[in-house]
Amino acid sequence: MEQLKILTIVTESVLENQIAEDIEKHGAHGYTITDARGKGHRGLRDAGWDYNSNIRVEIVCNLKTCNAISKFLLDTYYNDYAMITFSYDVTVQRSNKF
Amino acid sequence: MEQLKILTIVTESVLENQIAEDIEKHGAHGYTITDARGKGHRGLRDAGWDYNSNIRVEIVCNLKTCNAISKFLLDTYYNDYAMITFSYDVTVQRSNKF
Amino acid sequence: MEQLKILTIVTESVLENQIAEDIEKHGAHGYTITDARGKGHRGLRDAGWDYNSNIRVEIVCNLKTCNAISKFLLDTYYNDYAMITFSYDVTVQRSNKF
Amino acid sequence: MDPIILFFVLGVILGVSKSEVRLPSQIYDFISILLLLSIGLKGGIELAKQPFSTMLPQILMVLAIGFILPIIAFPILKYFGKFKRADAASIAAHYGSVSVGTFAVSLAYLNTREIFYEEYMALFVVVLEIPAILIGIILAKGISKETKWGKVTHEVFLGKGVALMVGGLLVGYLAGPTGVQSIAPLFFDLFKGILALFLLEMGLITASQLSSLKKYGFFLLGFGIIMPIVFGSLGVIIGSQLMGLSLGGTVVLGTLTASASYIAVPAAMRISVPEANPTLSLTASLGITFPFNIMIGIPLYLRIANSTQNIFGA
Amino acid sequence: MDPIILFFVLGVILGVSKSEVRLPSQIYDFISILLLLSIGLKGGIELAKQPFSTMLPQILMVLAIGFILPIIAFPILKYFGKFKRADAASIAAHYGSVSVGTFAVSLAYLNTREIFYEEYMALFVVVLEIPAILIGIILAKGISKETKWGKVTHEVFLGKGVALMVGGLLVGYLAGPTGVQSIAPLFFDLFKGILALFLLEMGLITASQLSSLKKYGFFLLGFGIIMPIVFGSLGVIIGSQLMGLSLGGTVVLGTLTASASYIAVPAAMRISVPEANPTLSLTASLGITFPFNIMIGIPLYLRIANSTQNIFGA
Amino acid sequence: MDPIILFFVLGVILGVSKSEVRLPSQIYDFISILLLLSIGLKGGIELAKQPFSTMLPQILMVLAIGFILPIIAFPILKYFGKFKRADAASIAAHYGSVSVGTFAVSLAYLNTREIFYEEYMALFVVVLEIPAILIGIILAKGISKETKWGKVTHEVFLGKGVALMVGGLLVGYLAGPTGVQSIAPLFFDLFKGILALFLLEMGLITASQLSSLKKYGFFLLGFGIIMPIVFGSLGVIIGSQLMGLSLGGTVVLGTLTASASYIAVPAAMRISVPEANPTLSLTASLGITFPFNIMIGIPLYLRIANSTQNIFGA
Ligand SMILES: Nc1ncnc2c1ncn2[C@@H]1O[C@H](COP(=O)(O)O)[C@@H](O)[C@H]1O
Ligand SMILES: Nc1ncnc2c1ncn2[C@@H]1O[C@H](COP(=O)(O)O)[C@@H](O)[C@H]1O
Ligand SMILES: Nc1ncnc2c1ncn2[C@@H]1O[C@H](COP(=O)(O)O)[C@@H](O)[C@H]1O
Ligand code: NA
Ligand code: NA
Ligand code: NA
Repeated sequence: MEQLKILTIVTESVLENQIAEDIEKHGAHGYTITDARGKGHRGLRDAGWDYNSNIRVEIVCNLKTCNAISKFLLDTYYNDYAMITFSYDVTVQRSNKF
Repeated sequence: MEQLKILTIVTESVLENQIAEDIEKHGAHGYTITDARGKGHRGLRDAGWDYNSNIRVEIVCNLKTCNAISKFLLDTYYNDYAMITFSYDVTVQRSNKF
Repeated sequence: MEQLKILTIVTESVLENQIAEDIEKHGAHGYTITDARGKGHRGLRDAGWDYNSNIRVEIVCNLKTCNAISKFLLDTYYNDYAMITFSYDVTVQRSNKF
Repeated sequence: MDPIILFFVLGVILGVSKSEVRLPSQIYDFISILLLLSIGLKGGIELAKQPFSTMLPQILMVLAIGFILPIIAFPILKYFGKFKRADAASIAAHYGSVSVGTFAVSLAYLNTREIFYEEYMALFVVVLEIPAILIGIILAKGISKETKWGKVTHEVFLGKGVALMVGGLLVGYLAGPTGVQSIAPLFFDLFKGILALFLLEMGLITASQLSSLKKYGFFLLGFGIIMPIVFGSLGVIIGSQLMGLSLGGTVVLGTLTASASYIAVPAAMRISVPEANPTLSLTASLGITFPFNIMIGIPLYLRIANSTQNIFGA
Repeated sequence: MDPIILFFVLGVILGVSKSEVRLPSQIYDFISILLLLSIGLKGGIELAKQPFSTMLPQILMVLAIGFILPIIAFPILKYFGKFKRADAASIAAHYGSVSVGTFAVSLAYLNTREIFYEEYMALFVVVLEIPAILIGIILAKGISKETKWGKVTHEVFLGKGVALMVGGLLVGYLAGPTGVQSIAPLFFDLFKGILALFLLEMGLITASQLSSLKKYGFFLLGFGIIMPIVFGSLGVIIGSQLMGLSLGGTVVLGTLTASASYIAVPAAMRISVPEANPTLSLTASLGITFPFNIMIGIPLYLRIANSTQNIFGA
Repeated sequence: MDPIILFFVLGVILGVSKSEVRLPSQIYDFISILLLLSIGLKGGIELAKQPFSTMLPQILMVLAIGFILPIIAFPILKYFGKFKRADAASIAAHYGSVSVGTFAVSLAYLNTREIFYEEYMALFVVVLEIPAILIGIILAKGISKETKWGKVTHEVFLGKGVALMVGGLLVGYLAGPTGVQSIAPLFFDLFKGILALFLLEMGLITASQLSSLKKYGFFLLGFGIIMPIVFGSLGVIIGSQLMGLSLGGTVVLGTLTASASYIAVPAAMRISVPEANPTLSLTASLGITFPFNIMIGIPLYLRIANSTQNIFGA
C-alpha cells in the first residue's frame, strides 16, 4: 500500500478560503483546520484579532499530492504571507479511501 | 523501551464524551482534544454550529492500545459518523509513565 | 541537510507566556500554539474555565534544540504542572531557515 | 415587516451570497442560552399564577399530542417518501418535537399585534419536546434491549434545550414576578434584540442547508411545507376545541405542533439513531419548515385559529 | 428567594447531574469583564464624592486586615490541617484575599432589602485582594531571593481582576455620575442579569469541584465554613467599631473578609508557588466557601452586624 | 471626559503595561457585529424619512470624495515617504476609506453635546468605504487583467463591515422607526456601553501596534496626524459648502474623510495586494490616526466646521 503523509501548514487565517480551494484543486480528499497562534520569522501572531491570527491545516495525502500542494502554496503565498509547511509519514486506518 | 505512537482521530464533536470513555476503556492513559473543522468524504464540516463541527483527538499510547482503540472506534462509528484516524511513531520524553 | 523535529508540548494554559519565553531562550525560531483540553495523570482538564485548560505547543527545530527545550521544560515544570512532551521527525519545506 | 423576520431574511441573503458574516459559535451558544432562559423565566412566572390542578389536563393533552405526531409522520415518510426506516423515524421525531426559535417568533408576532396568549405555554414547549424523541427511537429500532435508555434519557432531559428551559421555569416559578424584576433588563428587555441576532444566524445556517435541498429531491420540500400546515391545523383545533385556550394560545400551540426541532432532537438522534442521515432531517426542519413557519405559517395559523373560533366558537 | 441565588443552585444541580449546559469560556470571560468593570465604575463614581483624606484611614485599616488574615489562617492549616507548607500558604492566601462574585452578591442582597452601604466599597475589594498574595508567597518560600517579585507584582496588579476593577474605578472617578450615564444601560441596568449568568456558571464549576471534596477529607469542609464565619465576624466588628461604616457597609466588609479568592489568587499562586496543589484551595474556596457565603454567610453577617450595632451601638 | 474615550485610554495603558486583560476574539467579533448593525439600523430609519432624489447628489459627491482621497495620498506616500509602490497604494487605500469606530465616536461626541446631525450619515460610511479599495488595487497593480476582480468585489461588498451595515440599513429602512422599537434595547440603549468595550479592545490593539512605530520611523507618525487634518478639513468644507450639511453632519463627514480604515481595507488589501506590508498601514491607521482622531481630531473638526460656517456662512 502506498505510504501516506500528513502535510501540515501553519499560515494566516485570512488565507483559509483560498487554501481550502487550492488543496482540493491539487487532488487531496480532505483537510482539517484548527485555529492557532504563534511566532515565526514574521513576528508574533497572537490571535488577538482577525488579521493577526493563524490557522493550522492538516492534510492526509500521498507523497505526490503532498509535494504538489506544498510546492504550490509556498510558491504562491510564501513571499507575502506568514507560512510554514512540514510533513511526515503516517499510517492511516482504512486508508483505501485516499 | 517500547515504541510509542500518536493516534489521531478527527471526528464529529457530538462524539466527544463517548470517545473519551472508549479511549479510557481501552487502556490509554490520557488524551488531548482540540476543536477543529474540515472537509472529507462526508462533506464540509465548518464548525458553524454544534452539529457541524469536528474534534481532533490525540492519544499517546503503545502499538497495541493504538490498534485496539482505532479498531474499536472505526468498527463502532465509522459507518455512521464522519471520522478519520491515523497514527505515527513518536518519542515521548519521560515515557516511563505510559 | 539536518534532520528536523517537531516537539509537541501539552501543558497548562497558565504557563503560556513563560514557555514562550523559554522556547526562544533555547534557540528555537518559532512556535505554534492551539487551545486544548484533555486528561492525563493529573486528571481531567476540560477547559471549562481559565485555570483548567491546556495549550498544545508545537516547535519545529533540530534535535539539539528539541532535546534542550524538552529537558528544560520537564526539569522546570514537570513536577508541579500537568505536562507531556513528545517529538518525531519531520520534513520541513524550505527548511533552510531553521 | 417585523424586523426580526427581516434579520432572518438578511441572514439567508448573506449566506446564499457567501458573505463573510458569521456569528462565532460561542456567541450563538450564548444567545441560545439567553433565549432558553428568558422563555423559561417568563413561563415560570405565569405558571406561579395558575393552580396546578387546572393545568394537569392540558399538560396530559399536550403530552398525548407529542406521542401521536411522530406516529402520523413516520408512515408518510416511509411509504410516500421512500426513506429508509432510520431516516423516516428520525425525521418524524424532528416534526413531532418543537422548535424553540419558532415558538419565540410566534410570541413576538402576537405581542406586536397585542393578541393575548397564555404565558405558561413555555411549559408546553418542554412537554412537547420530549415524547417525540422516545417514539423516534422506538420507530427506528423497535423496543430493543440494546438501546441505551439511560443515555437517551440523559440526552433528552439534560441536553441544553430542555435543561435550560426547565431551569428557567423553576427559577421564574420560585422567584415570582417581583423577584425576577431585577434581572428583567437582561432577560426580558433585550429579548427581541437577542432573538433578532439568533434569527440572523438561523438565516445563515438555513442558507447553508439550501444546497442539500437539491440533492434530496422535492419530496422533502413538499413534506416540509405540508406537514406543518397539517400539524399546525391539528394543534389549532385541539387548542381551541379541546383545551379551551385563548386565540393567542391556540396560535402558539398550532405553531408548536407545526414546528420541527433542530436542537434537542438532532442531538438525541445523532447519538441514538446514528444510522439516520442528519442532513435529511436538518434540511427539512431548518431549510424548509423553519422559514416557512416564521414567514407564512404563523400568520396562517392565526387565520385558521380565527376561522375555527368563528365556526365552532371559542 | 433571590433569583441570582436560584441561578447558582440551578448551576450546581445541572453540574451534578452532568447536564450538557456550559457557558463557553469566552462568554465566561466576557461576563467577568462586565462585572469587574461595572463594580469598578460604581465604586469610582462614589469615590469622586468623598474627600480622599477621610478615606485614607479606612484604606490603611483594610490593608492591615489583608496582611493579618492569611497570617491567622496559615498556622491553622499547617498544624490542624496537616497540610504541606506550600499548600497551607496557598490556601491562607486565598482566604486572606476576596471573591468579587461574593462581593457582587452581597451588594445585590443589600439592594433588594434597600439597606444602605457605602458604594465606594469596591475600592476595598482591590485593597484587600493584594496583600494576601504577597503574604502567601512569603509564607510558602520565606523572603527568598529566588522569588521573582517582578513577575509577582505584574501578576497581581495586571491580572484581569485587579486591572479591570481599578480601571473601572478610574473611569468612573474621572467621568463622574453624569458622564457614566450614557453607558449605564450596559454596565448598570444589566448588572444583576449578568450576575445571574455568572452564578449559573459558578454553580457548574462548583459542582465540578465537589468530587474533589471527598478526596481531600473533611478538614477542608470544616475549614471552608468556620473560617469565613470567623473572618466575617472579624470584618463586621472592625467595620462597625473601628471604621464607622454603615450597617450595609459593615455587612459588605464582613462578606469581603469572609470570602475567599478564586480569580486573582489562584493565578498568582500557580505561577509563584507552583508546588502548592491548586485543587485543594479551589475545592475549599469555590466548592465550600463560595456557596456557603452566598446562601448562608451574607444573611448571617447581616445578623451579626445588627447584633453588633445593638450591643456596641453604631 | 467622555467615558468611552477613557475606556480607550485604559485599553492603551493596560496594553502598554502588558496586563492580561483581553477581550476574547469572539467577543470582539460579537461587539463589532452589534455596532455595525446598530449604526446601519439607525441610518436606515432616517433614510426612510428622506426622499431618495434629494439624497442622490450627496451620495455622488461622497462617492467622488472616495475616489479622490487615495489619489491624493498615494504620491505623498510614494515620493515623500519613499514607500514601495504596493505599500504606498495600500496605505492610501486605508486613508481614502473610513473607520466605523471613529464614526461611532463622532456620533457619541455630538450626542453628548446635543449637536444635531443627519442620522442617515451611516449611508455615507458605506459609500466612502468602497471606492478607496478599488483605487488602491489599481494604484498597486495598474488595471491588470490578472487582478481577480470577482474576488475583490466579493471581499468588498460581502466582507463583514459593509454587509452588516448595509444589512442594518435595509432592515431599518423596511422596518421603520416603530418596527425597530422592539429591538431598540439591544441595538440602541446599549450602544454606548458596547462602544466603550470596543474602544477598550481598540486601545489594547493600538498599544500592540506602538512597538512597530519605532521600527518604521517618524514619517508614518507625521503622515498619520497631518493626513487626517488635511482630509478632515476637506471633508468639512465639502460638507458645509457643497453638500449643505448641518453643523453636526459636517463634523461627521470631516471625521469620515479624516479616518482611516482598519476593518474592510486591511482584509481586502491582504488578499488583493499581498505584497504590501500590512504592519505599515495598521500601524498608521490604528496606532496613530485612530487615537488622534477620537481624542483630538473630532473636537478639531468641530472647531473647523464652526469657523467655516462663520466665514462662509452655513
Ligand atoms: N519553528 C517553528 N515551529 C513551530 N511553528 C512555527 C515555527 N516557525 C513558524 N511557525 C508558525 O508559522 C507561522 C508563520 O511563520 P513565519 O512565516 O516564519 O512568521 C508562525 O506564526 C507560527 O505559528
Ligand atoms: N484527507 C484528509 N486530510 C485531513 N483531514 C481529513 C481528510 N479527510 C477527512 N478529514 C477530516 O476528517 C473529518 C471526517 O472525514 P470524512 O468522514 O471523510 O468526512 C473531516 O471533516 C476532516 O476534518
Ligand atoms: N496519553 C496521552 N495522550 C495524549 N495526551 C495526553 C496523554 N497524557 C496526558 N496528555 C495531555 O497532557 C495533559 C497533561 O498530562 P498529565 O500531566 O499526565 O495530567 C493532559 O491534560 C492531556 O491533555
Ligand atoms: Na412539531
Ligand atoms: Na477573605
Ligand atoms: Na478617510
